[in-house]
Amino acid sequence: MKRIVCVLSFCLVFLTTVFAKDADSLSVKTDNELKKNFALGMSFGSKTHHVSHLSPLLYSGNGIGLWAERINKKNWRNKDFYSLTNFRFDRSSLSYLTLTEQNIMAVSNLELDYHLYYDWKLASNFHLLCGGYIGGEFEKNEMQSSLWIGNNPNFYSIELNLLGLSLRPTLCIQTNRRLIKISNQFDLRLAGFVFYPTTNQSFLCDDLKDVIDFNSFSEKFHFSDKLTVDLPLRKTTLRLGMLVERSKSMIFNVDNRSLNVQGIVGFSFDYLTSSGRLNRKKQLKTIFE
Amino acid sequence: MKRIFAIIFVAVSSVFVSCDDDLEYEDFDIVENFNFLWKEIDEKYCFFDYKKDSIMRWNLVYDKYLPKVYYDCDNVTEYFDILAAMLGELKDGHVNLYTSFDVSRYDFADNTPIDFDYNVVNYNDRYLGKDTRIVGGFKYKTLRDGKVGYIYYGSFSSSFSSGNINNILDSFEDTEGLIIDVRSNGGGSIANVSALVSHFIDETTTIGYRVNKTGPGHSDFSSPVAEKVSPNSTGVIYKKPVYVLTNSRCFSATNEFVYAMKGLPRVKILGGKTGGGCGMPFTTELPCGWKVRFSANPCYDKNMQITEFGVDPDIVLHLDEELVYKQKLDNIIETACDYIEGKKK
Amino acid sequence: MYLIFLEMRNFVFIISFIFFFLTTLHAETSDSASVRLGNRAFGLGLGRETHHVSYLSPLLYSGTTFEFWNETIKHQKAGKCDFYSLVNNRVSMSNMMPTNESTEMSSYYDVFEYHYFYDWKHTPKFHMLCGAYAGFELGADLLFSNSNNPVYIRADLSLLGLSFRPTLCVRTKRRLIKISDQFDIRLAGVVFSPTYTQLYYDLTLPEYEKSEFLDFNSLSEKVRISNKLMVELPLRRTTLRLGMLVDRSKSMINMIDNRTTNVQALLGWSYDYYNLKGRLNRDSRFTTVFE
Amino acid sequence: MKKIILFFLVAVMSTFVACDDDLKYDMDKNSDYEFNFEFLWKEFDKKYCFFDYKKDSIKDWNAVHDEYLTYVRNCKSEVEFFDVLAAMLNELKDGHVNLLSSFDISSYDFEENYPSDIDYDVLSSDRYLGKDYRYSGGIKYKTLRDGKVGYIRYSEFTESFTNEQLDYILSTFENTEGLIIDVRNNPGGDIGNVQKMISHFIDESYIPFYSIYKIGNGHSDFSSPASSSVEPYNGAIYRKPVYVLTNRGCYSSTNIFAFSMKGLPRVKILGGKTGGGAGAPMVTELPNGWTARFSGTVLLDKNKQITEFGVDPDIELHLDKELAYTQGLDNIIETACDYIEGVVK
Repeated sequence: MKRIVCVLSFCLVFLTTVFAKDADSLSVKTDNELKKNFALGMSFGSKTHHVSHLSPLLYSGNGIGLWAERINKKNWRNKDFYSLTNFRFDRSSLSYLTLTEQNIMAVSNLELDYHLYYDWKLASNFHLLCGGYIGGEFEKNEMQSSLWIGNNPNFYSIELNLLGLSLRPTLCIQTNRRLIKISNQFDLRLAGFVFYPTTNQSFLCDDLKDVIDFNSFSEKFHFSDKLTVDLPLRKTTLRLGMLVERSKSMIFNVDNRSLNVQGIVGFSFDYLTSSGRLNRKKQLKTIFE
Repeated sequence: MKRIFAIIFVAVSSVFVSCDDDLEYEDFDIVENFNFLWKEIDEKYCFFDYKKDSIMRWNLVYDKYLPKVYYDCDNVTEYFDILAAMLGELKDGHVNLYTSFDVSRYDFADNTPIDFDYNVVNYNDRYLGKDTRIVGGFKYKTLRDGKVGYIYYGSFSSSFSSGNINNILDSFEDTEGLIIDVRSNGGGSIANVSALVSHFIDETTTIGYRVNKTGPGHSDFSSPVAEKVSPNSTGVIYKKPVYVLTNSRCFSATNEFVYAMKGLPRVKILGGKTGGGCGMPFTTELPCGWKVRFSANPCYDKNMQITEFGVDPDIVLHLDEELVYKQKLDNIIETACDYIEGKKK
Repeated sequence: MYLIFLEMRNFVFIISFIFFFLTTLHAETSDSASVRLGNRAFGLGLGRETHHVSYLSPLLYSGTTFEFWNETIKHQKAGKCDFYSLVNNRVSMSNMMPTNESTEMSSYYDVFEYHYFYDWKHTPKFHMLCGAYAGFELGADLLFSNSNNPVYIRADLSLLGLSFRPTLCVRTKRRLIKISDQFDIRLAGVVFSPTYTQLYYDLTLPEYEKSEFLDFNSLSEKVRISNKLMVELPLRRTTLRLGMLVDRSKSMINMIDNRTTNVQALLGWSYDYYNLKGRLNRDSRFTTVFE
Repeated sequence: MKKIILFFLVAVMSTFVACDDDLKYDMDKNSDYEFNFEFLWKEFDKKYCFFDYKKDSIKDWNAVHDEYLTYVRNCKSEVEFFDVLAAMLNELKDGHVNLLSSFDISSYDFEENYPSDIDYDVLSSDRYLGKDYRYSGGIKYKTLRDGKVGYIRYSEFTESFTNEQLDYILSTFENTEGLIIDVRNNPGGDIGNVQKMISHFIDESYIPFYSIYKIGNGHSDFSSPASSSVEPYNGAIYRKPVYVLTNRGCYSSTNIFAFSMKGLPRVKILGGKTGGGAGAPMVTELPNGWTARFSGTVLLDKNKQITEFGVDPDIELHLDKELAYTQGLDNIIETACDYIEGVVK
């Protein structure tokens, strides 16, 4: 299972870079507008987590993560649209008590979302992006301790959000020497599929019908709010921010709650790519030319 | 001229690609596998010097078993039995030949007294019985109404935390002495040995020396490195007398535990001579896919002696079979309790 | 014991994330002075690997290998002559078996190399890049059927290596094809390896000389060459990069015979990029997102 | 106006942050005896799966609560509290129920006042296993009664073997008239090994057991039975009579193996009643850091009956201790051999 998680995370990182590359053949009129922004960084923070399948107690601890995000501006019938792809891999080790003998719960999760926004320009420097997102999440909870001799040391859950609401107000502040962009992305899951086992079920039986559940807002509540600031320094652009993620669900009699508060640090850059024969940027020469 | 450069590089790389032919073996040629096994053991087994006079010289073993391979070996199990017999000449419990249908083994405790009856110790309420406590592979209880602490540790592969041992030793606070019974403990992980010894020493002591082979010759060894254990900083140090009970089936890691404890100020070894086995095992393969495990790194005790054939106890004592069957009593545990209670000197 | 080696595998993956991060960092830090765009390529590799580690088994293992590779090249100008810096990062997983197919050895390793070339231009179309590289290889070979010695850790810091990269640009009427053949040879470095039958357990003993496990060696003890032939073919919208990699290493360090031959076909995409960030190199010709 | 929307969203976020208080217990309650007692009682009330099935053989769980609450109230020390909780859990009479702390593990002795029906010294004597048995994948095998009877000793279902290994073992019993599978005192292990072993003795696809699990907190909220069928091994199937030797020490997976083999055309169960244990164990936790293991999923036999209390053998037979001590004979193995050789009907 560990091997699949690792290979999966590779494909996802790989996909975001593939997205990062595809040329924007749509841009016709102004050739000097950089349409894409790519950001990559780490996140550190604390997490409280509860899975009643593993333990009736509330676990807390801190975790470390890697994230990558790509924003791509498109326009269609001369209205501005933005597509955003976000990948996050997070691993945290949690515990309940400071007693010597307590158990450690290792939680690792993997997220990939695709957001599509319509840009509602309220002012020249304030863009209120509102739209929807779809995405997938894979989570593995593992209890590590010598006192755990039963059939339920692991709890896997896979989640597919078919529809989610996403708002991203962005403010651009122009100081005399630099352009600072502040944005606050708010996502709310509306409906989707969830796969995880019922309360006492060890992974023994093999028919899937009672492990997949289509549910909506009422059964699984999941929202996340990411406040980020792009601060251009001398040579690089720093992206600092804070992420709060809250999810609470009661499916198949398994009470699953988690609260994730993380600080984000990374760097972002706007870029232009040219590949292939057709959209060769004339005025810029490539390597070895 | 420039293009030549590119072509040269491609040529150079292809030359290097296929020159591993000295590693190609005929998979299931019984003579080639026999030679291969003999050479691997000759180059890597570590006790040839030490066992010079107690086992047949390795070259003579080759001459003895080669004709057997040629003449009386017409199926796989017979071939396995010949190789197993050859490895048996080394008289080492750590030497095994693994196949899909059998594992060859040398009985290091052959025709020695067993000195241990699990049913008596485990089910008789005088010793462990029903209200014994279990944690981290230890079964522990107080005997002689509270005066003697008794721990039975069945295998060194069951791991424990220092918290477990602290709790056990705390529960033996007002005992006058402790018995650690490692009889018929076949060994396990070396890390558990130093973890256990650290609760019975007052200052950092050397429990043994580690040496490893540095070449194919029978006596190519590195200079010995001391294996030191320091007292358990966070845990309980047991200050009263300790008796370690041993028998001929204490092997490998248990053997190291016994020679590490022997000679400590408050510790006495009681029972039968241990089964030995002080070589750290190493595994390698044969072209036919069988695996062979053998001792590769010898471990010396604190006065640089090899204890491959066992450690002698301070007080030699054997189990009285008659007493066991008739009254379900273990005279070794009883003697240790008498020593602790001062009834015996 | 088994758990420790699973942790080892996680460690290798975390290292590969960090290397991937560094490659992107290299790609990102293009300075505005250079007129030319940087080039980034990434893709998959599939091929066969034959592998022999006498510490784990005296037999020759062979099997398939699968890898992600990631390469960025940047142009730097100093005075009249051109310099190129290249970062290459490979994460590879392979499963191998001996000819008797009785057991399976799985190996996971990362390679991270930084090359620095001087461009010795013969003709406008042919660039003979020659320079040096330094790199780091970390990984583990796992053979779980062995009792006390189921893992061989592959850690090799190559401090100096020669690197040549002849590149030919062929211009047809509609596209510009670039053919390059990168040849690297390792000259000197430090390898982490136990001796003959020494177990990694010895590392845990405080009295043990850690330097026993490190070995500074040169070409005589460890030969490592790799030759990567690559063709960059611009299609309609994307630029495809096809190639073949031959990687050969042979070493006898601390009495352990270690040989690897790796022949792989490479398939990937490459694109030229121009990054704009920070305050100073705000290229006024361009506006950014949300501006 | 725009800025308001921005800050409005930040405000919304903070309200959701702190509403897990029903799970938060203040720290000093964690080691409070009564609080932990109520917590453990409720967890078992929600998750333990045998309340309905054991209605008449164990006390009513609410009555247990009131009885033990008084004991907990006058507990002085942590060890005393542990013993009270252990006694409460033993009321469930389930070998899969344990309370694990840093100083002890509680367990219910399902073998109490049952004969042990096995003697390890006799079993390892030359008449039975002796020295020349073969060992592969955790299975010791040998032929008895000079080749007429095949004998397999499998001591733990945690030792995994491959189909090829078992296929090879059965091929060595080609010219035997019958087979003995000795699983006495086998405490259980991996259910996968049970299915693997059964596949070598069945002729067509066979559903050995059904599993039902709880879908709610009530005592009888169960899912419909789910089955997983076992396909016959696509190699040699052993067609001669098979005798499975059992005793009270056969528990958990061995109990499942016994009731799955019982009733197969060529199979007979011989020996003592098995120990039962037909629940797949799961683990939960207490606020003071201890963990508790309990049966979470119910495993029913092929005609959907519960076998928690043990499976009766086809031929009931107990070990003759006198014969074992004086002549070193195991009358259970001897009787099975006689059945196979046709000496006894």
